[in-house]
Amino acid sequence: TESPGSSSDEDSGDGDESIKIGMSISTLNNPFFVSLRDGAEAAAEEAGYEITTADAQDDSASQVSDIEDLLQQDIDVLLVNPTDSSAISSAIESANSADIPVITVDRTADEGEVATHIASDNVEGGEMAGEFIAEQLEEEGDVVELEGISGASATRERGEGFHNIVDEMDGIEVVAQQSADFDRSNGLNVMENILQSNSEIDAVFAHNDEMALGAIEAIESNDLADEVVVVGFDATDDARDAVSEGRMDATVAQQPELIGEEAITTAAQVVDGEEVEEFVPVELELITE
Amino acid sequence: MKKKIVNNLSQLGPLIGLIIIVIILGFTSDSFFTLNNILNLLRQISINALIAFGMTFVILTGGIDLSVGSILAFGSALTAGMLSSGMDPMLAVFIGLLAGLLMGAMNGLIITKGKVAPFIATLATMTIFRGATLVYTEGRPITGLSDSFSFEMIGKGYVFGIPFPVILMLIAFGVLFFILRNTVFGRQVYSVGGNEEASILSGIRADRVKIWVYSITGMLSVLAGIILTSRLNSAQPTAGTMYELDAIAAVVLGGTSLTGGRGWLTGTLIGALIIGVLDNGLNLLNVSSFYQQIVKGGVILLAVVLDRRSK
Amino acid sequence: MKKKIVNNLSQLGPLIGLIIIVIILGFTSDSFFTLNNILNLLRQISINALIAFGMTFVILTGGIDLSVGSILAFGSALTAGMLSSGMDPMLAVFIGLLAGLLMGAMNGLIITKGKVAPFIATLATMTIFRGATLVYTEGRPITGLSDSFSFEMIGKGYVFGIPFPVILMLIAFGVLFFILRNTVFGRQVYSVGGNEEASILSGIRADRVKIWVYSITGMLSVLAGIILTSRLNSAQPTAGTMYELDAIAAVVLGGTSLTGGRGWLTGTLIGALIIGVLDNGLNLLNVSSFYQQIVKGGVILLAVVLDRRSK
Amino acid sequence: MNEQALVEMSEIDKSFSGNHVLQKVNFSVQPGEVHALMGENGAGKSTLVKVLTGIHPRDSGTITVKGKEVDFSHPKQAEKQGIVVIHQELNIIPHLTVTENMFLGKELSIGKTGILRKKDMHKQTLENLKRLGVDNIPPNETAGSLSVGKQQMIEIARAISTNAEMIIMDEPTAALTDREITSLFKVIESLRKQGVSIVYISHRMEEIFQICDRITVLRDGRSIGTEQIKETSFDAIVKMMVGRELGERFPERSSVIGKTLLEVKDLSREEWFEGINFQVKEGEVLGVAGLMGAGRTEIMETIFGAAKKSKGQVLLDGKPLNVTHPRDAIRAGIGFITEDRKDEGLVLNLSIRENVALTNLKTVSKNGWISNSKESELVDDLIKKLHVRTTGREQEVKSLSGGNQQKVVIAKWLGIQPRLLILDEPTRGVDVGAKKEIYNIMNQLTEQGVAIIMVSSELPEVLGVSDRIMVVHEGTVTKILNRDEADQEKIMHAATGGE
Ligand SMILES: Nc1ncnc2c1ncn2[C@@H]1O[C@H](COP(=O)(O)OP(=O)(O)OP(=O)(O)O)[C@@H](O)[C@H]1O
Ligand SMILES: Nc1ncnc2c1ncn2[C@@H]1O[C@H](COP(=O)(O)OP(=O)(O)OP(=O)(O)O)[C@@H](O)[C@H]1O
Ligand SMILES: O[C@@H]1[C@@H](O)[C@H](O)OC[C@H]1O
Ligand SMILES: [Mg+2]
Ligand SMILES: [Mg+2]
Repeated sequence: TESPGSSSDEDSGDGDESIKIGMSISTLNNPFFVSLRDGAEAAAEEAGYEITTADAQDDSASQVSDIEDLLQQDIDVLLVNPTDSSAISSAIESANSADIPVITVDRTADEGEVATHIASDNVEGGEMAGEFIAEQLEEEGDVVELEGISGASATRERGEGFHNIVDEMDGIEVVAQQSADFDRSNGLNVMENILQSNSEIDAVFAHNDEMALGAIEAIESNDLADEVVVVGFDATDDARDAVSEGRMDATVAQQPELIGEEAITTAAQVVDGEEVEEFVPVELELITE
Repeated sequence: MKKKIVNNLSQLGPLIGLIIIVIILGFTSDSFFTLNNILNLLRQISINALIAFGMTFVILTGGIDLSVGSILAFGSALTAGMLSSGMDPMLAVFIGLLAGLLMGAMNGLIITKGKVAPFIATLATMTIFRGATLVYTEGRPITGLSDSFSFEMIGKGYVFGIPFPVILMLIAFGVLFFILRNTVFGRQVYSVGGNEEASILSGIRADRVKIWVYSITGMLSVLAGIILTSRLNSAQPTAGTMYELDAIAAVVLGGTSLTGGRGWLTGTLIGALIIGVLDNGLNLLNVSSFYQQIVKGGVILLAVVLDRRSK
Repeated sequence: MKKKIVNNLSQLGPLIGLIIIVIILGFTSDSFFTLNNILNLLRQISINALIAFGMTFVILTGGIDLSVGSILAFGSALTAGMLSSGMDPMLAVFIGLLAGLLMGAMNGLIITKGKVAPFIATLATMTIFRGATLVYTEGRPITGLSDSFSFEMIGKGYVFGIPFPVILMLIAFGVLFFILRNTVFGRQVYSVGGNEEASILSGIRADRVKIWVYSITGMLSVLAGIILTSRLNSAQPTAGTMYELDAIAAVVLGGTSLTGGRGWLTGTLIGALIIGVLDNGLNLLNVSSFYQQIVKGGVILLAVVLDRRSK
Repeated sequence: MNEQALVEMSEIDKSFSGNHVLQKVNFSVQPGEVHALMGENGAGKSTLVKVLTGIHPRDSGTITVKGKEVDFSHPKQAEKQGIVVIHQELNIIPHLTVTENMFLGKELSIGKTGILRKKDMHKQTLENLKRLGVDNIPPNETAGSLSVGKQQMIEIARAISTNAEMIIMDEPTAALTDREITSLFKVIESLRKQGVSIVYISHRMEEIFQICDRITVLRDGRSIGTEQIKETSFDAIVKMMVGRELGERFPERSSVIGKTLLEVKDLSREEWFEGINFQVKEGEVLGVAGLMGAGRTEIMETIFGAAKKSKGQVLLDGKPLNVTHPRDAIRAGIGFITEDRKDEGLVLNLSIRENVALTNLKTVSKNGWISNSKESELVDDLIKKLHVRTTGREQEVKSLSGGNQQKVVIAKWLGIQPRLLILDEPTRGVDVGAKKEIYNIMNQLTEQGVAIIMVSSELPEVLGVSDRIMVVHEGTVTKILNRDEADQEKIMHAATGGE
């Protein structure tokens, strides 16, 4: 079948290279992706590109629909931030068959042809957190892991990276491993409960900053702030503040704005037919002060 | 005769709502009225529509099923698990559907034999089936499904240019429509919802009717899940979260009464179309996702209020 | 007199369920029966309990409110926004509560004047209020709240060693308990839920009663949201997601009938305790989160079934 | 009786959570007889029927059908043995059509496929209705949109269509028009000729003498005796039922009629009634007669503010009365006892106390707080005054018998000390004893100067208690008669549209 989006030279009347970008975001109910989107939209505006954003609200099926809807709109390039790497393949394939180049952002796609991938690696981030904690505890102590939404890819990958490190160390024991759904108030409640039965906690790794910030509230109200190392993930504004105030020990920064900006720059290159790297890494950074 | 026409007219409320939305979208978005977009849209709604068809039966009996999303997830995971271990695709699909039927039957049994209100019973099983899915999948998506042509067909195929999920939806619609209107079972569904006590006194085994109704819904949810799995080429442990709300919204938008006994399947199809068209249109119009929620809620409210008024 | 005791005995179902769970947890976890954990637990349930108290009123009138979580989020964000712009904390809290009242009143108006079923009306406003919250917060948490002692007190303070949220919960319980049992309004709530038509024909303005009931629930939801905001030192745009389900579960676990007209507030407190104790206990026992969902759903089901049986 | 009984129930015992409802009840029905089952409200008539057909399991006793012992656990089993019931509560599914209701639970299908034979069912519905002498019920009509009487006729037609050997009718005529009653009686007569037995439960004494062969009386859950109708009398039956003499059926009226209290001028409501004019005086009983469905209830609802008028005026004490909600009418001193006590009169799962207090919340509270002592005092007072048979004010009204429920409704309205009391079918389904008590209460009220409007479809009652009688036909007043000029014929003539 002939797809209406199959020709990318429709806007090419003006030499100004105004391109039309479609962007599918996994969820905007999370500040991290809001920043990512903001970075991308700001960059697009600056360059004078048109950008259409869709929010899948963390549902793989909606995301496939979103992408189908985007493909109806004569876009030149598609940016996809998958809700899940495995679930996105067919949407990528539809873009491929419509001859629209695809760039994945933050999370990869398992299948389908992708021009490039722009991200920082969640597994690596988990490892960084694990290493930081191991270092702080001198490879000895009781650690709590606050997991994200059960079954979500960020939960899986960050947990995997974290365990890659701490499971290797005999001195470190993960004494509690509980889900707090990436949510701050759940982080607070779950941490409070954990503290009831494990008063000798040495460190907490939370799969995101929201949970870490909740956990910090629990730790502080139990007067344990000096004893427990807390590491979050994402480096949201709140978390950066907490780190600089010394309430949080570290957070793994993925620099979402930068990912967004990078995505737009790369997208323009792809549309222009320039060669791009297969993977554009956006450095992870461990924020500790 | 006259009465009948009037009756059917009063059921036109939702359809008029749909037409208005479609016209507005047609004027505001160039891409809306392309064949491609329409097929795309129909494929998108097929998942919600299949679940909502089952939900129509449930609501007609005066019940509700909040567990459809979790049943979808478990059925998908199970089917995907069997596929990835190399089972024959059709057998895997069959077993998956059967599992859906059984989960639905479990709902029905808890409600009828355990005498638990449907809302609370399916709220509990929603959690239980989700937990079971997570345990089964260990929280990971199941990938590496079979490359079997037939399984790929379910979600991605076309027949005479029509997406296969749309065909499945239409077949299900036809069969269920016939069941509801022309069979003893359909009649019993209406009467149990209309007056359970009277139905029992007339010799209708209301419990059985209910158990069947939840079973059918369970099976349709898994069917929707299998389409999803085939489209996504993987089964997600979190699949189907909050799907119950869209399904219920489709049923009610279609004019079926939440108190049971009154409603029709065509309305549900229209309801699912309204929701699908809204989602699609708001995307096409590039409405910011925050505002999308406001608009979607507002339109649903408006459609329901207008429908009530026209009666 | 005798009748009264028997009546109360039959209401003991949920309490017995709670006691059994508590005993099991006491045996399996050392930390469960510490004063600290008990206060901690009470503080944790205060949020759900406050919402569930309002939900009890709503359900007693035969309604349901799915929008409580979104109202909580909007009210919290609004209050936090005013606080961070330097407004007097008590004024900000007051305006926040008022906003909750108004959002609830809006639900009530849609249901009574718009004649929309409560389920669908609040399903729509759930989406609308959530969208409004996201628009207002631009999808980001609001931080940098005032350092005012009084605002910090709300969520984090203690009075005579008892966490302040617990005190708020107990005060709300006391007030609402008396309203329900000893006032004209309370009587009207029961009768509207028991038989709306008969109530109207007895001179009760059923619409007003309902509008009030949703308004109270809106206000209590925001109160819960303010406690949460104070505890977290920030307002989250996604706060309160799915809270409606826990609140409804607490009400139903407590023995209040979803069809309206029958129930009691003490039961709801017990219901909230059951859910809270379960969450707390499963954390203490470090049960894997996959299995937690199965256990939680199973226990809720069991409690409800046992309660039905004992009647 | 030498002939073998069709149904024989002996020594039946049944209690509901401690409440001993049936005690060693004996009841037997011969083939082809019409057997009346009578007794006060709550005597256990409906329960006996439900025990027979397996809806309620019995505690002890035996049941035989044609000499064989049976133990039904579901009404369907009773039906297979030829026993069908028309229950006291309507068992119509409102949103289904007449045909669909007629074939509920026994739909015709193509073989065993479960596919409906709609045309056949439609045809048979027409035949069933015709057999009952009913030709004004369209089979495709939604049952809920028909009058209660027509709905009842559907149920009767359904029962007859099963070719049963015994049909139990639990108060079948409570909602029927006279014409419908006449056709029902014709059918009963022809069924009897075909050898079908009928068990007939009713509180209308006239009917019993008109159609029944024998009568069994229950009192407080015990069988008091079985008599040949020909060998007994009205008074004898009443005595069996109540356990004592009742005296005159309608008490002597002795109130003094005062000045005009309520005046209705040209009151109309579109599609329901048109140009209604009448007055009621203090101390007067205005009876309102008419065929069922004439629009009487609607007129009263409109005066009371439960429905909206489209034209006209209501004056109280000569001053315009503007009501937009029943609340306004109540404040003006008007009480309204609705015809349907279960749906409109009572909150069934609340106690007597809470139900009675409902209309009196203002009196028993101060600043919104209910005073428990005031409330209990008021309620206890009314319970005593109306002789409500109850274990106490905390009893759920749901568990009261019909007659006692009706008294609770009356108590609700006496509490407000009304100046005008509207009673819509106040004695429907109420036993003879309770009826008399209700008439007595009406009398006491009028003696205190209260004005009463009583809507009733029972002509003897209208004639027996009214000072004046207003006749309504299809939404208009066709005649207003004084008590001494009124008789059954004149009323019927006006009620059917004659001038
Ligand atoms: N399901 C039930 N549970 C508890 N009590 C019941 C139930 N059904 C009936 N009763 C009680 O049994 C007694 C007999 O009721 P029943 O309905 O048989 O009376 P009835 O003779 O048919 O009266 P009526 O003339 O008012 O119809 C009443 O006291 C009633 O309250
Ligand atoms: N729910 C309903 N839907 C449609 N029509 C109805 C409904 N209830 C009553 N009617 C019709 O409205 C008309 C007036 O009914 P209404 O009850 O006011 O009459 P009524 O004179 O009070 O009779 P009754 O003696 O039965 O109380 C009748 O034709 C009746 O069939
Ligand atoms: O980094 C993101 C994290 O912050 C969020 O909570 O879940 C998804 C992740 O990709
Ligand atoms: Mg009876
Ligand atoms: Mg009437």
